[in-house]
Amino acid sequence: MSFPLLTATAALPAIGAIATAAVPAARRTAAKWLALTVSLATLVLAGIVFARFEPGGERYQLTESHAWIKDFGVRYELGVDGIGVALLALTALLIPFVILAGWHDADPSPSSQLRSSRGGPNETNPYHWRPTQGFFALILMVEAMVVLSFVATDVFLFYILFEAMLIPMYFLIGGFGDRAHAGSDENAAAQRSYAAVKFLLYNLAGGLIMLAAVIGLYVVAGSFSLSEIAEARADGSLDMATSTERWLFLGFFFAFAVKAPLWPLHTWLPNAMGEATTPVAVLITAVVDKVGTFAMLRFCLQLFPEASKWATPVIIVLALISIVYGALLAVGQRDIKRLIAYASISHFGFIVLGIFAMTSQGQSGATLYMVNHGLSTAALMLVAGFLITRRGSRLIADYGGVQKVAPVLAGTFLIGGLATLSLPGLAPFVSEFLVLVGVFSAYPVAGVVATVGIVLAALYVLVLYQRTMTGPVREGIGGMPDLKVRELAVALPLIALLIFLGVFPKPLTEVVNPAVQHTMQDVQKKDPQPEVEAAK
Amino acid sequence: MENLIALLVAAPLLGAAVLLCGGRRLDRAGHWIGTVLAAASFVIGAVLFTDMLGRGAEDRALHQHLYSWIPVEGFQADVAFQLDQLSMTFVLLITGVGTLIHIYSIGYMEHDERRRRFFGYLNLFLAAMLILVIADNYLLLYVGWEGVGLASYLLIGFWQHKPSAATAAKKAFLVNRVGDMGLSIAIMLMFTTFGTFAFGPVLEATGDTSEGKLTAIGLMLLLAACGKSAQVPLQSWLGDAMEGPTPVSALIHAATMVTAGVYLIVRSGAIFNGAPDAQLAVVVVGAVTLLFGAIVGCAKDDIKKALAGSTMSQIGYMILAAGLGPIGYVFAIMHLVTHGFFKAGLFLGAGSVMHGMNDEVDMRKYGGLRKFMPVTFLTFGLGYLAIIGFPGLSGFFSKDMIIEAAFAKGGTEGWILGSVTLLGAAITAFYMTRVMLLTFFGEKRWQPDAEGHEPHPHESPKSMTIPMIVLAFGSVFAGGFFSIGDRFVHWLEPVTGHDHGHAPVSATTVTAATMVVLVIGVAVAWVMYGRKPVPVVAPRGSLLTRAARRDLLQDDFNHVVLVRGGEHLTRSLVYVDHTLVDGVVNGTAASMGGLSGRLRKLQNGYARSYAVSMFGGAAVLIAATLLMRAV
Amino acid sequence: MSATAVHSLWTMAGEVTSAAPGDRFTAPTIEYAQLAPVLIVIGAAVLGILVEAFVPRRARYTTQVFLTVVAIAAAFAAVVGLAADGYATKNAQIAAMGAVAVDGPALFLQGTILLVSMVSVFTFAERRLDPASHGNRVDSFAAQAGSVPGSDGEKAAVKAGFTTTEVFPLALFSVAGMLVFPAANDLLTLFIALEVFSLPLYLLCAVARRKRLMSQEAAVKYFLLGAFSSAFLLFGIALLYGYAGTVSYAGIGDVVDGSVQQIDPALAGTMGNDALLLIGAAMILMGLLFKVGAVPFHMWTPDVYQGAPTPVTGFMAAATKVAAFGALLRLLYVVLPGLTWDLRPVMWGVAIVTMLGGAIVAITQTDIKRLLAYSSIAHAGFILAGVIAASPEGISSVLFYLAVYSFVTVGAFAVVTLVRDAGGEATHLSKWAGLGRRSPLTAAVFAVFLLSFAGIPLTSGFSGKFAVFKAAADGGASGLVVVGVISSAIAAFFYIRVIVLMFFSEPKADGPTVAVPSPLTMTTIAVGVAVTLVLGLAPQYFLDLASQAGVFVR
Amino acid sequence: MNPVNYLYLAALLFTIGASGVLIRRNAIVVFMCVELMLNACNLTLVAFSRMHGNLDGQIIAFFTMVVAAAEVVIGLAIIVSLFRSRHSASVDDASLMKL
Repeated sequence: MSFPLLTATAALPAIGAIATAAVPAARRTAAKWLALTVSLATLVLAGIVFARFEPGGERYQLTESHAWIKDFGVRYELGVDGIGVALLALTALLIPFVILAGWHDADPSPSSQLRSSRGGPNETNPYHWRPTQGFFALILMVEAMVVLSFVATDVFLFYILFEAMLIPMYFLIGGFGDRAHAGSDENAAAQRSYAAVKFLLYNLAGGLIMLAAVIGLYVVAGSFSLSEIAEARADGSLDMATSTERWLFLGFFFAFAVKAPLWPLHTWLPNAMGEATTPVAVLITAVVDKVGTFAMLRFCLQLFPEASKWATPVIIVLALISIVYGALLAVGQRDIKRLIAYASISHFGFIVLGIFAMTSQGQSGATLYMVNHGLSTAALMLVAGFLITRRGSRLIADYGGVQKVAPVLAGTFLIGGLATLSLPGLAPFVSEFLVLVGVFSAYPVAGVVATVGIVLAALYVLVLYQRTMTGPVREGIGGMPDLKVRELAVALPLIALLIFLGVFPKPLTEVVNPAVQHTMQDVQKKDPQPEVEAAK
Repeated sequence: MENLIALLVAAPLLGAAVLLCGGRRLDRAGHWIGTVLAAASFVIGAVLFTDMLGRGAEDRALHQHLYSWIPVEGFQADVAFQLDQLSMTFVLLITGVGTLIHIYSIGYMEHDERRRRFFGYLNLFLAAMLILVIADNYLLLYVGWEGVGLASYLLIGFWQHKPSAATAAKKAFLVNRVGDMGLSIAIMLMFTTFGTFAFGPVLEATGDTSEGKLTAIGLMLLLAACGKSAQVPLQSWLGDAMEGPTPVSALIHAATMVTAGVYLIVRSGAIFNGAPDAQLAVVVVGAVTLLFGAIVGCAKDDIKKALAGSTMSQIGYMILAAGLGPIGYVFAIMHLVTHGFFKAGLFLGAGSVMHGMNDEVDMRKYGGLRKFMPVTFLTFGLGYLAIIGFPGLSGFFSKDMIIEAAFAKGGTEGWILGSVTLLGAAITAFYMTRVMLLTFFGEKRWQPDAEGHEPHPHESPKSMTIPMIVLAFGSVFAGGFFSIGDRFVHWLEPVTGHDHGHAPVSATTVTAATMVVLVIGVAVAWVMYGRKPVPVVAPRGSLLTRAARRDLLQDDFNHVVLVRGGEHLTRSLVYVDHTLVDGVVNGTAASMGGLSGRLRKLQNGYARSYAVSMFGGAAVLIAATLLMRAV
Repeated sequence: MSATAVHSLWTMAGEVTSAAPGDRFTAPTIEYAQLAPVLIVIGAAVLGILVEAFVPRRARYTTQVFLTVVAIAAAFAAVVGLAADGYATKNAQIAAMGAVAVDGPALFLQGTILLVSMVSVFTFAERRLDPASHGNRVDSFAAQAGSVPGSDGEKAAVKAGFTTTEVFPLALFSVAGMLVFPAANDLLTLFIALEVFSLPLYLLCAVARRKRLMSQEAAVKYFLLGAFSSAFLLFGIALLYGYAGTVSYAGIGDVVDGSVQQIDPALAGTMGNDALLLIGAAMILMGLLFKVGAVPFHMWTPDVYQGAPTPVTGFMAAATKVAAFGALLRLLYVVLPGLTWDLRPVMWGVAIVTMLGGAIVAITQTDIKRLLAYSSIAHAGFILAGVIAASPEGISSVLFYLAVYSFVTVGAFAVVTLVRDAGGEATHLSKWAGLGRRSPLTAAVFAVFLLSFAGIPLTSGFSGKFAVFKAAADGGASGLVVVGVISSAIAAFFYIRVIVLMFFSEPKADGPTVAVPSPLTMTTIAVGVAVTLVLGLAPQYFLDLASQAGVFVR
Repeated sequence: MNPVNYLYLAALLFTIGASGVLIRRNAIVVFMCVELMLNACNLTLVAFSRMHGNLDGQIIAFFTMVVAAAEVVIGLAIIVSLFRSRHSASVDDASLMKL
């Protein structure tokens, strides 16, 4: 029994979260630094995992397995495959930036300090309201759960995390709203808790339907362990009735489609991302939502290959709708963050499309897409956040001519935007093109439709840039300070990564490819042969 | 030797990186760094060229494989360069003209505090353009393709504080994106057809697949070309692109980038050869654009817009030639190169004029400038003669060849194309003469501007005139140099192949015809603008003129159909998303609440009603149990 | 006392013999050891009465609390001892001439009931929450239940520092009844046990210190409806007796599944008459469903939960459900297994309407206690799903769920007692706004309980729900699982609403204060949280316990 | 005489009692109706006991009386206190808590 590396990677932030939450109210800054250090340490551990992972080796590596709840046939089983390790790395990588970007987002606003200093209740109880500690503790808690869910190879364990991570996210969204809101404080609070509740209920509903499917799976398969079920399927000892498999598949897929989010289950995302502070918005779209698409790849395809193939046409259509619809709505938005949210919906459409194209390129592309979208959205959203905190408004109309006063900010914003419209040379291009090729080779029409997304992406990104950054300097913009060191420390590394992975994606592809081949075997699909070879 | 190829790109790329990341401390040295690195790239190109000449015609192509870019199961995308005669031609053109324009910009942008960034963008453009032309596969070409798009976006919108500039930049990028869509679909088609998208394998395997596939690929490539080369129906962006600084217009929107489409088609010759229908489409596009651009060029009073129209039309020639297949490829490229010289020269001239006229662009406010700016007048004049195809100058040779090739296409098609090209030549002569007359001849027509500054026309500094002179040389001699003994043909033949076709009319006849239409064009122009003084305010003009001023209403069409339609679509979708998609969910929640509210009423607080419900429950329970047994 | 004994006596008396009856008389045997838990509690209760009679007022409170806690602890020890002697598994048996079963489910449930009562009694004994009046610490019970609210008598009683220490013996009696209820092995015992634990509860509802009118109203409603339902139960018993000629579970069971062949022709009219059986069974079911608060027999729940003194509510909500479900299980599995297929559809119906009804009506509640009442109804529905599973797995899952649910409930109501304003407990939801800002810890604890109710993973609520649904699905009741899932989604909505209220909305200026309780209540809450988390993260041990205990003796 | 008739009578009484509970307002009367129902039960039990020829039913009847007595004690206690604080024994007046 070697050192439980994966457990450690998940446990560290969890412990860190508790520690952060325990920091006394007065020592706010200490809590921030603690959280940052923990996240960095986690990054190191993740790095070790990435290094220890052998692309050519077993499907699941660094496995751990302990009995947990015998009666439910549940084991604490961990193991990481190429896809998992990539997303694990992404998560561990993004969290420090999220923390850094949110450095001041949870400082108690003057009003709330006033409140806590006011007499009455607070004298009677020894515990003070500690938003800052809570904020960073929750972020770390989310990280812990997400990391664990990426390496869980037991369906039940995964489900538990899938559901449990909603709670900290919920508090992050509802508890720490964006200061830059339209309207009064009460109004903002109302919108915020509406968004939080919407987020929670959507995902909870999805999760509960998945719960039914999970139970059903157990009734059918008698086990929750991916490997066991896979074996049982292989040696034919487990053959689900077609209808059963389809129902179970739908149960799982629904939950993941809500999380992803796929049209028409997407409406929670714009609210959540709009109302949450930008770091949290990044956390939602760049990290947590990835669990949904990841789970489609890992669970839907692995557990229910036949049903997956059966559902493919519908899902492809939904994905295409998401792509075009999301992009069009992004064009129509007046609120920077909502715009980015809809853009993300469009991108998730691409990811789902790639997954269900069921070709090597499609799935590799989808996996890379998850990573790259994480990076690009983080870059764009966080810089947008810096912009918004400066002006105190999310409305595009309130901006204009920023590049004149804050060229660096504008520049980073533009690069983030170009990444979002997947400009060649930046990481997202690689994944987007892979997805397109993968889809096209299986479903040419779908491939063509999807390419429309490219044009629309250019539209909403450039419109956003033009309206906010170019033109004459609007009032309220003049004298806007350029990016500070902390903010540069967030933006530049992300941009560097985007460029590096755009020029040299090999480190990712080589870990992802084998995993994708496994999935292809699970669904018993072969890549379509090129016509010329086929002819020969 | 092949290891040098990467350096071609590396030099300007380095420049871009340094200048854009360098920050203010580089402001003073920035333009020099940029220029030097551009020049360095040119030198490398020259070295490679001499080395290439040293080798036999067949083994001149060099190949450099850097690394495997996107290794995915069944999908190989490499970062690899290929330098054959075709690429080499472009490398020299790009780096050469590029360097000149760098030098020119030193003077032109002198008073712009963001000059460093300007040079950064220029270098970025050079790098992207070089990638485009020396890539050895379509995906890498695509990188360059979008790279130049980005550079063009940044440079058109360089004066971002002007909303018009920002809009023009956005428009250019978007229209290009539409073209890029075509390119990416073409690449996908290649992948599904040939399992690869490297030039070599694809172009060799064209024989193994159906004509339908090739046609599809060809049409998609054509779409891409239309986007990049401003061909109908995607030409609308080029005119607005003139919002950019003039050196940009000269380099990107005249000499190099806009010709990328021609390069793409010529490079993919094998595919088009296999797909006559696609070729026909190309030819048609070329012919239409040729006339379209020419007509627009006639109506514009903005000197740069007029030149833009001319560019469009000249590229129309090239596309048309490329569409003719092996007969035309070489001449397309040849015209491309000569056009690179004289059109760049013309733009620099125009820039120099504006420089002297407080950035006034309306030709009707020029007049009689030849006295004030002799050098500019001279170089501009030579460029003018070259473009209208004055015998002995570059344009004469290259354009003449295309017209011949068009006739040589044979059949009615040949006749039609031939006459279109001739007509184009006539119109070219007309609008260029018009530009010439309005700008340099006649009386001075400029007045003090709003602030009352009387513009003081003056010759531009050396840094600007020297490049103009050099380019003038090119526009005078390049054509002849290429044509003597079919040098250019032999140079490119190994790559593009060549076939003389059979002209229904002799070359001399064609030349003669060209001369005739040329004279007519010039004459008409002189009659209209040379004899009588030109009104400062443009007359209303004929219906055609007014249409032409509005780019033949094509923009209005775009605005009404695409922009307006799009706005309505998005707005209605936003509404749908809010009311329908979201409404369903909120509706369920609300109805749930309503139901709850109604059920609550049952809990009316009266013990007796509770007892009733219990009694009823009991009754139902009993009834149901009995019923179960009964059935 | 058992009916069968009497029966034999009668038959012998029927013979014509000249022998002296005395030596033929076989005295009933009572296994005191095995009944120890019940006997201890009843004994303590009786003692408690005496204490009320003879111990001076000042000392009563301490004495009573001490006595009660010791008694419950001892009883629990006895239960553990019995379980250790294997009464839960291998030598489970019928005690007291067939009146009481000592087997796994009985012991498990008795243990649960005792522990829950223990923590509830702590909340009964809490005297730090209300400000002291006239220098006397006061608990949540009326100074003098008899005195008219607002009357001089009441004032005098308060001034004199009276307290209703009778609640402790009452609670003990009730506990005793609850201990017997799930163990009852014949219908008579069932009925008696029911009354024994119900009657004290009626009283306990009536003795609140604050809001006495509501308290009394709750008592009246509970009492009348309770009596009404027990009348039905009794009639059902009568019918079953008429059907089988006996009231012992085993005997009835035999007749139901037809293992008794020879039927006295004289009785052919009644004996084995299915109409009697079905109607009787339905009526008894109704009696039990009333106690578990299943729709449509639930309507007393919200009013009583709201009106009763909160500690009592907690005790009632938790312990009653445990006992009643225990009895329900035994009835269905021992007496009416032959009837499963007749009752199933009905039970399905009840389970579905209970799950949905509880969840839906709860959405619009504005009083925290009523909210919890409706949530308890919804939970009754979930448990019913497990009951219907009709498999050993089903039994153990229900046992587990009951254990989980009862502790969370007691904890939740304990928290409710802490949030107070001038008028006593501030139970209106609007008062809870921004509690998370005022006292994060209290709010957090309550949030944990709510999340457990909502069945969010990593809480005991999830383990329980999963166990029950899994059993149901295994038992072929997938439909119930789906409904359950849907209603959980609905239920999530109002639990979340409370959390939103506590954490995301601004505190009101005149908001309630959170009283700092004595170690007693703290223990109650701490136990609740501990159980919630432990059973959420590592439920295996208790699942084993439940599954071992999952077999009924016949 | 056929003992089954007693059952019919019992059923009748039970129904009367139940409907009384549903109809009458006065808590005392309601309570008496409950008692009536209990008596109906007793009658049933005794009747069956007779038919089966064993005593269980009668024994239970005794127990029921005891329980009923206990119920009366508690019930009256509650109802009386309610009456004293409200000066009304109507179950409908006691409807503070609803919805």
